[in-house]
Amino acid sequence: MSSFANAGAGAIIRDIAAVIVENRAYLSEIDGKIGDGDHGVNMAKGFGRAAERIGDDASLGEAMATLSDVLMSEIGGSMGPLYGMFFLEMSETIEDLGAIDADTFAAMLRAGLDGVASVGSAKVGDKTMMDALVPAVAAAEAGHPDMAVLLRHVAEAAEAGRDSTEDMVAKIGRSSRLGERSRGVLDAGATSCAMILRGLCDGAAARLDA
Amino acid sequence: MSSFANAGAGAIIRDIAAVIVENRAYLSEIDGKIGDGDHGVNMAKGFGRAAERIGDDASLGEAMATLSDVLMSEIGGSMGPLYGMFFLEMSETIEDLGAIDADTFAAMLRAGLDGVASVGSAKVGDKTMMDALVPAVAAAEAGHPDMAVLLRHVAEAAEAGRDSTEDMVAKIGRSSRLGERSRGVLDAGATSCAMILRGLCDGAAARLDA
Amino acid sequence: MQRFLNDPDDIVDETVRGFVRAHADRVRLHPDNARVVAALDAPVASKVGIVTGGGSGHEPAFIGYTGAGMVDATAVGELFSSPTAKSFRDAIAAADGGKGVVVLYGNYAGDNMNVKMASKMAAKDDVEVLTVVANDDVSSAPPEEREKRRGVAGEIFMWKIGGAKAAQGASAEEVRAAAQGAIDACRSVGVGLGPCTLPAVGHPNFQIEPGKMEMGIGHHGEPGTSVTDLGTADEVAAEMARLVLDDHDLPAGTEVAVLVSGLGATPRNELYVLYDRMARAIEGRGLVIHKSYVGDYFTSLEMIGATLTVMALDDERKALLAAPTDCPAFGAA
Amino acid sequence: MQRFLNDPDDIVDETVRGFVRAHADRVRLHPDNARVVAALDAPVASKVGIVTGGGSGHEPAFIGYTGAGMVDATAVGELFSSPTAKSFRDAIAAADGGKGVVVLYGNYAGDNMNVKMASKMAAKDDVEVLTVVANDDVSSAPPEEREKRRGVAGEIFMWKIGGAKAAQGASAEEVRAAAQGAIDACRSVGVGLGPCTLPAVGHPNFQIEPGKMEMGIGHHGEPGTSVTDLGTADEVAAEMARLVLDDHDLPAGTEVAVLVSGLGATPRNELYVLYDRMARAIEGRGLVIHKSYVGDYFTSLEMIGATLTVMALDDERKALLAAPTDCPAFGAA
Ligand SMILES: Nc1ncnc2c1ncn2[C@@H]1O[C@H](COP(=O)(O)OP(=O)(O)O)[C@@H](O)[C@H]1O
Ligand SMILES: Nc1ncnc2c1ncn2[C@@H]1O[C@H](COP(=O)(O)OP(=O)(O)O)[C@@H](O)[C@H]1O
Ligand SMILES: [Mg+2]
Ligand SMILES: [Mg+2]
Ligand SMILES: [Mg+2]
Ligand SMILES: [Mg+2]
Repeated sequence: MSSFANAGAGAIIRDIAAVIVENRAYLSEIDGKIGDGDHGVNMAKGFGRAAERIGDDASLGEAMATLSDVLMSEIGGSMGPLYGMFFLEMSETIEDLGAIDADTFAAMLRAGLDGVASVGSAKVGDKTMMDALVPAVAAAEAGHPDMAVLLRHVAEAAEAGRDSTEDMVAKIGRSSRLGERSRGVLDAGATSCAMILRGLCDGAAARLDA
Repeated sequence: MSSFANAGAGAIIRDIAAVIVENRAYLSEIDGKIGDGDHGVNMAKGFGRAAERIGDDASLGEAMATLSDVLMSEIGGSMGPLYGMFFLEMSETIEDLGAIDADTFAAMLRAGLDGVASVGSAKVGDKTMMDALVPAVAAAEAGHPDMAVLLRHVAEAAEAGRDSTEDMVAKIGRSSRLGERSRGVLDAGATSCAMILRGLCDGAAARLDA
Repeated sequence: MQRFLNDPDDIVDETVRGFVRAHADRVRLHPDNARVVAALDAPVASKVGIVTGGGSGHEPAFIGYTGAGMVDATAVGELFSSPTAKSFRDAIAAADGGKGVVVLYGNYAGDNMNVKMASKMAAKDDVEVLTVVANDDVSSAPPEEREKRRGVAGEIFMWKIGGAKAAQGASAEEVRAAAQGAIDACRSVGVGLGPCTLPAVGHPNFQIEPGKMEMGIGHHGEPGTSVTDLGTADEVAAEMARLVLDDHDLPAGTEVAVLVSGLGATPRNELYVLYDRMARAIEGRGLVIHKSYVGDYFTSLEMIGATLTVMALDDERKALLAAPTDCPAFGAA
Repeated sequence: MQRFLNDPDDIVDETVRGFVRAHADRVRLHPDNARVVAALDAPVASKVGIVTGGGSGHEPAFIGYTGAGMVDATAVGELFSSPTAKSFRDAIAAADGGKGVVVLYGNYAGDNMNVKMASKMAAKDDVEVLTVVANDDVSSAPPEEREKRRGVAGEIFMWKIGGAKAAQGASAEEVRAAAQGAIDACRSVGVGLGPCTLPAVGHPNFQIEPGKMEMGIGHHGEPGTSVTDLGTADEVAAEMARLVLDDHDLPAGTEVAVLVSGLGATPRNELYVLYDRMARAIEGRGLVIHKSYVGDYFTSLEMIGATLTVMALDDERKALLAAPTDCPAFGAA
């Protein structure tokens, strides 16, 4: 069964951070349409800061722990707890592992999802990051003999989930009381979540040992 | 010596008020360039209100008293005292007269000028209403055998005085500390003053008995 | 952007620094957390601690209400973004005089999560934490879903009542109940005429066309219930009063406190013009205005607009409202 | 115009009406003059009466400072336009407790003329009237022509000091001297980033290009001393402090009171950002900040901008500043 080494894979988080920072304006813009327009600002601040503190030889688990810590203790907002718990639970799942295979990857994502669910209580269809995360976890748990294919499935499921939010009416968070007016726009959190999962999957795929 | 009847000439003040109200935006605009942009607003409010209270058969003296009262007790600002005193002193000069001849007209304007000077202390060249008023009074006092011509001289002197403010540097009031930056714009008070004197002279001329 | 800014990322830290410097006679910065402001005398031994917190950009809320007789410690978030759980926890610790702490905050997803996490942390520190979540904004959900409503300027009354109750020596549960009663007695509505700009974003968060207004707008520009032609001040005021009073449905003769707050860029005289009409509408329903507050009490950066809050009073709330306070935004100058 | 307006001609009357309605626990309208607001307890027998007045559009100035320990009666003018002599006279009569009245007002042509005329009228009514003319704005004339300078937010300190002195039972001359001393000890400067609009005019009074600022701007948009690129908040704050302190030239060790006021549309948090830098500049000159005020204390409709006022203190002024006050804009809420 193929896998990738935990050690040194912290760079994946730095790459994800770069994508988030690049998309700062875009994420704020989406949030501005039906929320308060700060999603990109806060995400970029948190991920950007964390990236600076992730050393070249950090493991993925360590990098996730660093990111979680910055999000929870310096960023706050909704993303502090939600992504904070997401990365905290993931990092705890893999912290002692040398390599991450498909099963561990799925277990890691599942733990992350449970972490998010433990602070937020959004469900699929509420037009939140859950709409990207839940199908991604399902894809990971569905499994595939080829881990590279599996990783592609996970990222694609997240992106399809993100796209599905466009036609949703928000049921939770700031935009929930907009009713029909919240339809027609992507959800900001689902968009950032799909970026994160795409980065995680691409980064893992590039590091697969077989 | 020709003259015009005091009785019924209150309509002149109503006509002046109409001109001021018509020029509300223009006067504010000039004031806005080097002052605080309210000259037309306050003038139109005061003159407009006074016009409503001037009856068809009011004498010029009565109408001036009414206008003065509105300006002083309801309008305030700089114009309340300045034009308030102007019209108060003029009305007191003519209140007991049946007709107003060239000498009385000159005496009336002189009293008005003294009234303004008693509250403000501007001099010719300071870029204020004085630049229109002082030459107008001088023209009136210079006299002319034909009162119609005299009246034209007075109005023209006021307008020439008004125009002279364009190239002046303000020495008093809000705009005085602009220095050179106050040059190149007409003074708002001189502009309204020339309108008033033009209205007074044209109104008197139209009523001359001979 | 015609704004006074250094690096937009530093605005919150600079705001807090300037605030504690300006009001050093009443507040101080937490020694280990630059996002927590505490009353000078906090924690007061044997007094229930009052904590609040929320995103920045609403100044004088939230920090301005820190001070004697009101809030003991306030957690400060990024612009329009909840403080961290850690800051709430540090604020709770700073407010704890050994008699428990009541956290009085507004109903936003981030604040709910962070306060919840902070409460768990505080429980480990052996501090008893009770919470009250403000949900006074009538436009943000129908009456039967009051738990979904946002907290807005009614929070000020909640802090005042809760803070005064704590100052009287009440128990944590009594303080919680008084603050809960206060917010339950509050209804608010906001109207927006112009947007605001997060400096780091650099352009307005949302648009309001010239000549239009957005009724029911949120404190962060959350879309309102309707966008209509901007009416006269009297029409807007009457509609705001109607929305609040219809939802409130108070019996005639009820005494009320009224708070009209500008959202940041509304000239103060216009707030009085609105108030004049609102007061007539309130009295027109047979209510009795006991006390009014008009000013910039809870803003949204430079948004143009205003909010109206009406709190029903009883004898206890009247007494607590009148109790002495000394915080920078409220009370002795 | 995104403003709360009925008929623009009525805005002042509506403002005053809303104001006295909202603060009926502290102020009342003059029975015969809807442009005079008096403290509830005015005239206080055997206390020197304090009167002020000025154009509207600066709320909470001037009316907001009417109340116990501060101003007894305030004359209200049209927007940006002096009150009438009659209103000043009525305010003087309303404030007169038999011990004389001191009129504390700002140095503007209209106010000078109207106060002068009102003083003459009051003399006929046998009321002793003394006056102090505020001229704290350093940008409006060089130091050697201080008598030409405008009065701006330093007036608030003048009212506070004069009002507290009167409340102590001082004579009219003593009150005048204390108020004169206060304004002599004040220096102010303003900066504008965006214009304001008189509703009856309907378009901005003046323009400030995006990316520019006008240093030394007046409270009615009177042009400043320079139009330059808008700097960072730190740069603007440092320059404002420099202008005030260079003009003030106080010996190191002097204690000062500092007031930073928004001009109407500046987010409150930015005032604290400015304050933070100004305070460092003030302390950098060896001065000691005794007390600070940050907020919208003296505005210019919805102008974007801020003013800085520094008042030098001595023991008497410190005590008078700390004396109790209860007016809507200052003191107990
Ligand atoms: N309870 C929740 N569970 C999961 N995601 C949520 C929840 N509440 C909000 N979100 C996500 O948060 C996003 C907004 O994040 P952000 O703008 O950073 O925070 P805020 O709404 O506090 O300004 C939404 O787009 C949504 O995806
Ligand atoms: N002392 C004075 N004597 C004569 N005219 C004056 C004096 N001060 C100001 N003015 C006139 O007042 C005009 C401005 O009037 P207005 O805008 O109505 O008042 P304010 O300056 O109070 O806003 C100026 O244009 C000038 O002509
Ligand atoms: Mg957001
Ligand atoms: Mg003017
Ligand atoms: Mg937010
Ligand atoms: Mg004016």
